[in-house]
Amino acid sequence: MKRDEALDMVKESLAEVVPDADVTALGPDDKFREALEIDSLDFLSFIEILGRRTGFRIEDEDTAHLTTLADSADFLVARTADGS
Amino acid sequence: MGTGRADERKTTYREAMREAMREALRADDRVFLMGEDVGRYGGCFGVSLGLLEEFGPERIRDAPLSESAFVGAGIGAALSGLRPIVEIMTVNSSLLALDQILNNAATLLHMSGGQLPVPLVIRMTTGAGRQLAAQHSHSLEGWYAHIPGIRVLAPATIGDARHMLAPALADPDPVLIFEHGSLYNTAGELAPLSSPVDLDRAAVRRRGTDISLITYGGSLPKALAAADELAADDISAEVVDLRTLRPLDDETIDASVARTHRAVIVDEAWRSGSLAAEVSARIAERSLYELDAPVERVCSAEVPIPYARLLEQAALPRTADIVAAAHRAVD
Amino acid sequence: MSPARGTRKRKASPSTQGASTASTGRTTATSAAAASEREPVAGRPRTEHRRELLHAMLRIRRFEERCVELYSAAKIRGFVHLYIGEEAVAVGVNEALTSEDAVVATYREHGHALARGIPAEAVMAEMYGKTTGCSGGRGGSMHLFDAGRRFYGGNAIVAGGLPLAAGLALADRMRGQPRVTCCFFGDGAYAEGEFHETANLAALWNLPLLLVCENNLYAMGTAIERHEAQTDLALRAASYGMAAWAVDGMDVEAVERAARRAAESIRGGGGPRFLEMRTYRFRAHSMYDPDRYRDKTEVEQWKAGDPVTRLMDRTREDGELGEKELTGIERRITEEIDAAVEAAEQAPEESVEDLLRHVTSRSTEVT
Amino acid sequence: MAEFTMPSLGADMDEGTLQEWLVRAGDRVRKGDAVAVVETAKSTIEVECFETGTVGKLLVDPGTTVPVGAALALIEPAGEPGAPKEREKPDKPKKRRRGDEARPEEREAQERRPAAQPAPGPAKEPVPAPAGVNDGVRGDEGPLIRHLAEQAGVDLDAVHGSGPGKRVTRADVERAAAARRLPARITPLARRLAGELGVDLSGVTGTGRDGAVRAADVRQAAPGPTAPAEQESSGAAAASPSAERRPAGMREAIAGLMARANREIPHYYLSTTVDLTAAMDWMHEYNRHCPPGARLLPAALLLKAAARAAREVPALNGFWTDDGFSAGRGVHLGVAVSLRGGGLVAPALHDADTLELPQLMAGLKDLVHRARTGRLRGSEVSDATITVTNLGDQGVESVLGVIYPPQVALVGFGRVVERPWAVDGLLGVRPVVTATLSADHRATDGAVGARYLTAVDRFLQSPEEI
Repeated sequence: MKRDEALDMVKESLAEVVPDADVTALGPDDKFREALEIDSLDFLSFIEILGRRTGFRIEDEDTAHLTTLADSADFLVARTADGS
Repeated sequence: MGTGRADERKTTYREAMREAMREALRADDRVFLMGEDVGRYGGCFGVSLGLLEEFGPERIRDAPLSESAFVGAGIGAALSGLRPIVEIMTVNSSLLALDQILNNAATLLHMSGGQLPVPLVIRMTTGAGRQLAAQHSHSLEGWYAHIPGIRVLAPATIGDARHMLAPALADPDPVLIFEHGSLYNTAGELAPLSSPVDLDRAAVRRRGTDISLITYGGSLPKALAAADELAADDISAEVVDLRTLRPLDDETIDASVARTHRAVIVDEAWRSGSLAAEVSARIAERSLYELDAPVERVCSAEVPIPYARLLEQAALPRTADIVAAAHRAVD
Repeated sequence: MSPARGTRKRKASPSTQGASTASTGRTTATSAAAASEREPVAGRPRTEHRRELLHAMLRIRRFEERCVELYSAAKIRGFVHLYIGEEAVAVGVNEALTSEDAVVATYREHGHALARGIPAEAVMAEMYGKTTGCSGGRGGSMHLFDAGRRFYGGNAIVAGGLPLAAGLALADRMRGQPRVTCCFFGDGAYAEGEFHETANLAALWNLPLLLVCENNLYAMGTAIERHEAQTDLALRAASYGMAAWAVDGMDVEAVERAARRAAESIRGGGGPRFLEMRTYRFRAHSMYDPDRYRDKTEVEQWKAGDPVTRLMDRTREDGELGEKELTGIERRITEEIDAAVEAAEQAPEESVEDLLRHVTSRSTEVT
Repeated sequence: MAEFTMPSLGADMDEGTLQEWLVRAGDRVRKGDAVAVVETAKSTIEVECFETGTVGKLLVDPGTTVPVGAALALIEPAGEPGAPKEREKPDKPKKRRRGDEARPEEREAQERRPAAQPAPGPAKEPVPAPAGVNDGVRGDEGPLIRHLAEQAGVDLDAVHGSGPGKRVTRADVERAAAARRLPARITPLARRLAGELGVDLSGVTGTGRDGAVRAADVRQAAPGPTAPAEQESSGAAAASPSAERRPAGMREAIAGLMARANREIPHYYLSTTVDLTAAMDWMHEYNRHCPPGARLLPAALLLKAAARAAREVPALNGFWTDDGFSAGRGVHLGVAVSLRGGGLVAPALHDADTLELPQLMAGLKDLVHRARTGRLRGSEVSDATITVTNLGDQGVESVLGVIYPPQVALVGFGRVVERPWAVDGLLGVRPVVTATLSADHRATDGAVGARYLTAVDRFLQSPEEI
């Protein structure tokens, strides 16, 4: 997966979880859980949606890598490189 | 090899396919081509012209008109460690080999509890559009896409014609390649390959935001032409080339529909029970709440394809039909 | 003695031999021309060899008798086609094959699988649909496989295995490997296009293919006279340009000799060979079959030529087998089958989670 | 003829605004069916009816605010004269079932019904009138109007005339015709967006084929700045924040309720820190084996423990009313849900103590989702017997909350944090959470509260059993 694809996927997933949020205003290093008022339930949906879009399973342990747009995209790119 | 790295050069779909086979035959002595008139004649559609001279009659093997026997022989040879490319003249005559494809190639791995993979590639021509009438104009690739255990490819571009064969041969399971007869003469630039073709992924041939035209094979050029016309009407159409009909790349379809919220599926097969029906059902299953208009399908009329030119053209999906369907969805 | 020698001499012109047998009537096994020949097999002590043949045939017979029992007890389901009566064919032909050779069989293939050396335990577990079965429980009675022993099924489409066998032979020919692919099929397959396509292809490409037609006179319930215009199958096979001859399929030693000869000529580059094994199944087509289409006296006549009893009698006459040996053989077989049943009973069921395994090599992907 | 009235959905509610009818006159309804959407000061709620029968007449237009107990519609109970003839045995005694199922609140509400309300007779026959249509004195319409109405299948008797002398105008007919068509043609995406953006579809005009309402129509109708079309790719992103359309009344309602709680309830507070090692280990192991959609969150375990403890200490599970405590029937756990952009609701997770963890988790997701999209059920808003607030997501370690009257206890959980923790004289790092209890001293004393928190702790030590 290319990085901008990954980034789009993260943004789209976030937008699906928090439909009324302005994801475009989010900086690459902003902590989106705080910025978008994402609670743990929302975050679980985000993981679910992201998993569905990318086709691989995100474990509880991986969630530490998913705090900002930038590190989420990096995570996806790394995962696709070694996985499928 | 045929193509040097740097040279982007003019070629045709036919030559690209031949180049792919030549490359495979040179690279791996387990690879051989078998089928009706592949040798002396040079291939019914001229795809294998010249290969006999380079590789000899053992590896460019003319077979009698016994589709079941030579397809079955391909399966046996694959079981025994070779990498056969079996060419069936057309999808129409592949029906005579259906038993071998369905009951042997697709099932042996499972039926043997995983002991017997069948690394076989079967190529055949498909499609209408050349006034060949009812028995030589079928698009039955959707039937094959119904079968678990085989992979079904439909290269629609020169690049895919050139680059899908290698991963198909590397696949441990049977792969069917459907080449639309109208594509062989397509000429264009062959770009150097940046990375191997991923057979699990559809290709987005054109990006758009208003509607997804989802198609494959011989209908791709029509869909791209339709996208051009739609652009003139200020409708931005995305064109998705499925290129692998089984397994279908749900993610790419989902993502496209999520972008555009509308879909037109273009498939030269008959509408009832078609691949278009499958794609349509999946969109309903997976992306219903993304849809802002009913899914449209542009398929062939439900009639044996007639000989007469005007009738044949009227039976097949046309660019204008695609444009009209897109307008229905968007307007 | 003399008819047998006659057979051997006439082997090169199979049509004559085949035609002659076809005209002598087909109601008893012994009427087939290729009668037994009481000579030791070259290089092996005859007594020991005959005991092995007897053991192999009895093993198949007892195994299948147990299958009937287990089927009645609903331990085994699906279609089960019994080979009882035809054991001499699988056992005799197998003697001519090496472990390098390949075998393609039909859905009546318990005998071929056991003769090929697939352990009774693996075959029985397959009948039970257990993970330890030779096809991991996915094939059942009709689809026994063993890649390591080059046993390619277990094909349940009549004649469907023939093209595949031609391909196995083609691969050997292309690579110059002196191996034989042996394909078993029934008289019913003779009516299928796939047989004729394959016979032509094999002869055309000079493939190292041994075509063994188990002519048990019935395509399921249709007698051969009612499905073939010309019932002399060897004669017709010869018309494809390959040596072909008919064999008394109820005489294991005759079968072995014919198969050895055919295999040798195939290995020598002679191209395909065709053997018509004249045989008979003692039981119905499958467990479901009420067997209404056969005359009881016909069945009884053929049973009189039971290949197992015939070999037993012959061995006794020659003083090569006493009751003690026979009891020993029976006991070993019983023990083996008991153990196989026990193991199959104990073996784990395949997990339903694994349903989608082996659809493709890569994964459990559905679509 | 029974009345469907504005329900009381909580101690703090005395009026509500009918936002949308989910039924039309003539529709068959069953007890428990959602029939209308009501907006209260706190949230938007689907309210259910307590009669089985046929909707006779809708008495209140959408957008109207009426006091609790006011009649909103007439429902003809099944079996009453005038109801559709479905009964096979006409000789069966006709019993009015009204009031049987109604809970005390409703019964009271019905009794408080203004006496001036005329008792309407049974509807002549089911009239498929579009929502919001009133009986009106019909003026003298010209032939064009009649023709248009006939073509569009609009019953002029059922159209509210806006012209002089209440005459029905062409625009009225067209509006009525559009209203008739609406439910049939809404694209799935539009329906989804309407839910997300809080758009009432009955007021949206469709521009798609055959008048279908499409996403663009919904966005157009959404309050606040509409999303530019270019941003479609991210689904519904950048639509109007829901806070803007939330009535300022919610803040007032919370203010009133909490002020009353603080004024009237003598709170006492307890807190304890719970070692979550076992619970978190168990949960991670569980999650490893299930699809992402079925995973558990720590909140699910905390809620379950709180509910089980409430069952064990019933003195904290119930209501303080009329100077006395009445125990709740079942443990209906109020779950405090903060709404994006401000505000708070605490709908009930019914019988939370009996739910298996996966069910509870699914129920929680559903409840929170509906709370945030304004689709709570009436019973969920009014039934909670004890409330839990979990501010862990906000990063704080403990919360000392204010009790929701008339409940007598509020349980708080903070963030799960790793802390040095001594076990058997050895120091280790463990995940812990601070559990707090705010309780009503009128109903219980500290010892009861202590028992409660101890029970919570105990349940969390054996997660496989809760």
